[in-house]
Amino acid sequence: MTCVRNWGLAGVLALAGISAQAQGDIVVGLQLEPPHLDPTSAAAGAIDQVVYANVFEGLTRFDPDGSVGPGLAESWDISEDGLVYSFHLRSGVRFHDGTELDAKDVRFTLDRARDDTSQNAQKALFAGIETVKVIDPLTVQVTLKAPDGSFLFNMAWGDAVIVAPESIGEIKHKPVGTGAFMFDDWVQGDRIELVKYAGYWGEPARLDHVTFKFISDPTAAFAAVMAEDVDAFPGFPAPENLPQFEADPRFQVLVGSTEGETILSINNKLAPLDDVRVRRAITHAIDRKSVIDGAMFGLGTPIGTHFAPHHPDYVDLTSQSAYAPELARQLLTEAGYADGFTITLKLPPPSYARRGGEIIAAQLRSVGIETEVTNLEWAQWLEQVFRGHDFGLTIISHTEPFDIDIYARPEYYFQYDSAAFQALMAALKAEADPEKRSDLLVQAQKMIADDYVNAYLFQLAIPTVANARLRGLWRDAPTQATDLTAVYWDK
Amino acid sequence: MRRNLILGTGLSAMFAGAALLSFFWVPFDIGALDIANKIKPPSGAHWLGTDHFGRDILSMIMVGGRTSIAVALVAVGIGMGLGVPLGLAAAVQRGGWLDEGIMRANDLIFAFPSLLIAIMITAVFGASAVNAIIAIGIFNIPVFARLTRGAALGLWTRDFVLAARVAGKGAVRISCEHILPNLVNLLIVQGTIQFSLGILAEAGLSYVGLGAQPPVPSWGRMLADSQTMISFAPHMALSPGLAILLTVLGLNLMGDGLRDLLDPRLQRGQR
Amino acid sequence: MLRYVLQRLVSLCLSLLVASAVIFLALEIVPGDPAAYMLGLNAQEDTLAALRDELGLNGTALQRYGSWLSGMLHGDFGISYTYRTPVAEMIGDRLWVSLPLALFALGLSCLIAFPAALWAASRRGTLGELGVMGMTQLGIAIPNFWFAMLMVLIFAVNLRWFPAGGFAGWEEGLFAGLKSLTLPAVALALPQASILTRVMRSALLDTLGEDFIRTARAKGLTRGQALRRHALRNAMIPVLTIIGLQFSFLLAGAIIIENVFFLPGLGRLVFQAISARDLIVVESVVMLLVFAVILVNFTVDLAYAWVDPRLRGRR
Amino acid sequence: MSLLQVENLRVELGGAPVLQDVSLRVASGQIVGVIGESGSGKSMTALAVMQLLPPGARCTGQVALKGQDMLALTERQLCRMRGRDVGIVFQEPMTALNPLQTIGQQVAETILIHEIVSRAEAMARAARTLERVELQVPPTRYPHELSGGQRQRVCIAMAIALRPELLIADEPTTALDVTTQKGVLDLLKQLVAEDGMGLLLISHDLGVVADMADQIVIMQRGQVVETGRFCDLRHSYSKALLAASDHVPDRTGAGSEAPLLQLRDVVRDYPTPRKGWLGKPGRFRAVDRVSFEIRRGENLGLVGESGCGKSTLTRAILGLEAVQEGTILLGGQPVYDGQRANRSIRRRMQMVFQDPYSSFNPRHRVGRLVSEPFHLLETAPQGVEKERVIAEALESVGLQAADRHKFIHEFSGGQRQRIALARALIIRPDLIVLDEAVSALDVQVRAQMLDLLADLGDRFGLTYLFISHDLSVVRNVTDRVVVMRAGRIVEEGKTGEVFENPKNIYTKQLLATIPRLPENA
Repeated sequence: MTCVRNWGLAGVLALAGISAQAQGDIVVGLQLEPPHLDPTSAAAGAIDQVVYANVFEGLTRFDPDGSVGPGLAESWDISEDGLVYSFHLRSGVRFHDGTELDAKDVRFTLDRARDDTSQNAQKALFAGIETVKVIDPLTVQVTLKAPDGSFLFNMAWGDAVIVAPESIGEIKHKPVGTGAFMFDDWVQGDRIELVKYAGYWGEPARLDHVTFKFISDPTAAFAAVMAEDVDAFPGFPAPENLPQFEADPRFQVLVGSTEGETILSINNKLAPLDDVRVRRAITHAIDRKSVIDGAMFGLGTPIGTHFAPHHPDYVDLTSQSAYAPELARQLLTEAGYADGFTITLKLPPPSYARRGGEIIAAQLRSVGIETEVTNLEWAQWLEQVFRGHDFGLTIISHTEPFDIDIYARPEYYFQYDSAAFQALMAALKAEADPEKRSDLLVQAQKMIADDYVNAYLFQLAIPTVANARLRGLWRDAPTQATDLTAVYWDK
Repeated sequence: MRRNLILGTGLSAMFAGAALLSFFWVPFDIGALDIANKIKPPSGAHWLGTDHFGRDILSMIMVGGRTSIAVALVAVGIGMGLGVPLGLAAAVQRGGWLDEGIMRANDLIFAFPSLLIAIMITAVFGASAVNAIIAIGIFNIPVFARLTRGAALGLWTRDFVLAARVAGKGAVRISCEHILPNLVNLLIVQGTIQFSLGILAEAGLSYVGLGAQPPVPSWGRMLADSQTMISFAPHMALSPGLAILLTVLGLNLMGDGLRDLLDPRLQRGQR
Repeated sequence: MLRYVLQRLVSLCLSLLVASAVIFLALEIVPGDPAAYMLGLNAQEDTLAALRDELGLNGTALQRYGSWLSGMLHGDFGISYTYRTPVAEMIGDRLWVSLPLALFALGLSCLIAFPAALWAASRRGTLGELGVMGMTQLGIAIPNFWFAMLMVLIFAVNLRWFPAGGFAGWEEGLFAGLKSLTLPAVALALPQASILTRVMRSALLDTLGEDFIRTARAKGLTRGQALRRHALRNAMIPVLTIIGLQFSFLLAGAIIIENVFFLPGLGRLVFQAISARDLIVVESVVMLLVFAVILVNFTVDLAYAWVDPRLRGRR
Repeated sequence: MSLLQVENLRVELGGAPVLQDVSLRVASGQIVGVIGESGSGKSMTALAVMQLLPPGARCTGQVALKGQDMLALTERQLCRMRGRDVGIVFQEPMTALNPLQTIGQQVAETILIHEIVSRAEAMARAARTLERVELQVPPTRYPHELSGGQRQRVCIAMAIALRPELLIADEPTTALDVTTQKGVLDLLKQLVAEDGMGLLLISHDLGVVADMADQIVIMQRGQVVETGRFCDLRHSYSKALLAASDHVPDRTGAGSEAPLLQLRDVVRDYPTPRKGWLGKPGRFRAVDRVSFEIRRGENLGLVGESGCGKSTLTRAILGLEAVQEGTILLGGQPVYDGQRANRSIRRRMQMVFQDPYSSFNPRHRVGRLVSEPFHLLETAPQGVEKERVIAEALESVGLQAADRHKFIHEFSGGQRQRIALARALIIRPDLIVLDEAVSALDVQVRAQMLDLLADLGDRFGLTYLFISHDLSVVRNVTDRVVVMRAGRIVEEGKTGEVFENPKNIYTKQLLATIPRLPENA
């Protein structure tokens, strides 16, 4: 046992070993393996993790800070009424199979995503499109049904990357895009390999060869990084190990923010949770700091509403649902539940949910609410909670960017049905003026906080552990992506 | 060789006793989390330290033992409760249709990879201690059925069974009065071994998240929880690991000791 | 003999048929829609329907069973719901990890167990025997995933002799492949070797108590000669049974160890497939494993006949 | 100088002495018989000579073979002597051979260990040795393909392959059928004569040894009681043994003419495993058109070797299994009527088994064991009445009423057979089937048991069906005898007539095997 106990020390003392990798190669660890490699026909974020920006590009793209910038479209014009977008494509862009990118490919991509038989997981992104017209080989005109302030943002999603009709048949296993890296090999269950694409239109990648290695088990991930089997691990699954990496000169740790609002979702239609006092009691029973410390080992920013703290329009409403167990008990008594009640708490697999669930269960118990905890696989969670609405409470991180509009959907799984909020969202959608939009957004944040729709816990942080000599990695994750185009080894 | 028996019984009794004690008293309430005090090494207050939620590990081991022991015990109970009658029935007429049917069904269960089926069962019905019990219990049935049948076939050829038949007794009565009592030793020994295997199986299932669910602690889940922290908080992984190891070791030693003690070959007057 | 083999083959096929029905029925009641899993939170109803149609999830149960079964007979296990590749290919790839791993572990287990058992049996009642038996008790009692975790910490993270996990691939060379399988194989082999040692030792001791050993000793054989020439082969029958059981266990039971070492093996494939509701993969892998177990049992039966002349003439 | 000289041999097993002060000598060409009841230490003596004692045994005294003190030799030297200078044949030929090697290999191994010869040469010599022991099967056969008698010949071949000077035979014929027994004994005698070996012949059966041995050693409780020529035996224990081995119990009743049990053309078939999936199961006819009857009050002997169908017939008589053809009537009523026990008939029959160890459930007390047949009664005695009946049954077989509280392992073999008899008697049946009931007992105990049977038969008017392979016992206790072979009755008649004047050739063979004690002066 001595070996084990001394291990931490020995790890620290171990000299930074000479990496066996050549300076143009990198091994990136990822927790989830994609089921296939077509980002336009599945929800799996794991697909974007591998291919977004590396293999596939869209008309617009997310930059590391989350802003939307030009992608394959060099520039665009928007008509006065906000209905017609004319995208000007870059010239000389070639797909990995050598075919040239032109406006027909864009039209193909958008039409395919909108089609009745489309399997696009984010079909709503394209729902506003009325027509797509090819003006000339490098210009494409998109007409919307109604003005949409977030259309450019929508086009940056991984689900909207441009694909070519020539290679669509094999896209799931031999993806052909326009990015700086080409797909090379996939050993299922183990790794995916990419190589540098010499014919890239933009700044060429500085790495020659990229290997994504899939390690789902947190312990295995830790061991793999420590043993330097992998050079970088974005979204490192065990926050408890970060201090060790920070203390080790061989590694750097980047803690970034994501679009993931992590919330304790409440079934607003299920008694007694349909009583706002009960929901409010629940939020006051929860100590966010304990949850963040216990489940995430301190990673994560507390939030008081469903909005990303790094967004300019964010309002800090955490004090409105501060930890106050006495108040919680009082509210329960008011609502007629002085003796508490029992409710289900269904938890999906990620550790924030499982660990957070245990902590929240304990906190709720101390104000008299008993929980029946059930751990679910993702498929079961989707079936029971998301589609079946068969739950009382659940913990989930909503990682889609800018998704406060889900509160305007009464059939959405937490079943918040407020005419006022729906009207607010309709107004937002039609509003193009940034000032007024910002105002509406603040109103929206306050409205859901006042209604205590859900208990808002924290904004999910994303830790990336990497070799100390790696440069150019993304810190934040405005979308699920591992953009390696700018990554290089420091000499 | 009473040494095995004493050591084994001592070890098993220690953990079983601690688990029983936890119904009445534990050093610290494990329901109350104390995040501020998380991952503290062993100290005077917390003999085995605290875990990632600041809970007392000694208390967790005591309460967790309840789950691990209960799951294994009930699984053995299922195995015995169904396997022994099946084995007895199969042995009544060697090669008869009942015997063939039961043994073929046994072979079929044996042909399925046990862990995989356990995972499938929990996938179908959800992860919980009850489903873990069922999954482990199912695979105990053919073990006991086979063992019982084999030994019962031997007993059916003995003259005292013939004597009972001469006395006009039927198969059921003979199975209960003459066959079963003579299998008790064998069943106790095998039961001990299956019990220890059950504890290991529960640990394995909980480790992959398919056993007992929070907030109920179990040794396997403690191991799983402590896994990522083993490098900086080895005490969290060592305690449940050793609890499993020592309990299983104790049960196996006890099984061996009982086998020696109860082995009919060593008993006087019984060849 | 030929007749015996044929007869066994027929019953083997029947068992497989029953097993396939059991597997199919069991998975019919698994809740969870693979299409919903694949398309995630924002999927729309018509998208789901389109996908379900493509996956062939809309037929009746009997139709699906029939097409699965007939496909399997042609070596076509269907297309994975999530990976969208032929299941047969996926299984083939994974088998290249799982099979060598199982063989490696089994080889290690035998390599440890045979000498240990012989040694312990020939030195009955000595401290050495006590030591070996104590070690085997520990080997059985240690949860092997825990042991694997400790080994990773020591040999991969600290000493860096072996990779912490993953599989280098056979194209990297035999040595690299074996190297990445070493720690998992050791973790798997430890309990197996302990069990095998105990079984073999007690089989040897039982055999040593047989009359024919006394006869052999009366001929002038030393204790050791009698052990090697007469007891060993007779003790092989229970040992063969255990080896057969262990092989099938290793092929399928490595799930947890494959997770610890993130090996792309069959166990992990099926584990992932279950959580992703990729039922066709689950069905096919379980079927394959059942087939493997039945085949191994069949081989063990033939091995019995090879070892024991009493079984050759019979049946 | 003697070939083998054992002086003051003492063996302790786990601290308890099993042999004390044993002395005996064997000269070349001499046959020395060692006689004793079970537990007398005769086998231990043989193992001590070979120095193959069980672990934990302590051996003192002197064992000199060809002048070499075996106790002083190292294990390596002992190994060199075993098989070459001294060979041994054990009691149980069924388990004494390695099932995985051919008989030729096993005989050749003796040669290969001790002499530097080629494998082929050794195999050739092994084949010649197998011819010498008159084995008519090729050396490439495996033991399971041979009968018990043939296997014992293989064992002898292994022991004599190197023509050792001393051969030890430890109960070499006890496990064999009577007709086979004689052949093996004749072979041993012939080998001794040819090779001039010394033979130490160990047996519990005085009859086996008496007409072969030049010297007889009588052992009792680990000690030598007497040594000498057969006709010179004087010790009281020796005489008691001698008397008991040919004991004739006193009986008065000789039976009436009224038939109690009648068998008419009884046929019992067993299915054999089917050949192939669709093949029909074969049939093995264990009992083939057997007819005989037992008259009320008489003792009928049923004689035959193992596998002749005795046991099958017994089960059919007791109504435990259906017969395919023919009828079995007890007092005019069928003993078997479908699946359920025909209680009214069954309660008129009981049985005593051969093995006193396996015929009782070790977990029940004697009282419960003895009262088991109460199950057959419509109204079984309860409470005090039950206790009284149990006590009476136990007392009637010479045990005490208090014994009912004991467990079966607290009794010796002879006492157990008494308990078995008490169990059979407790419901006062008409017929008692004695299946080799005295075969496993030592001669003196057997004699007492026979007396008890005779006495009880007279007192309660019992009818015995006496099944045995031991012809001398059958001759002494039965009125009539039925000889069975391969499922058929080959001869039937009054015991005296059959023994004096057998008609069937098989009966003649059987009778020829009865060892005859030389007239003791």
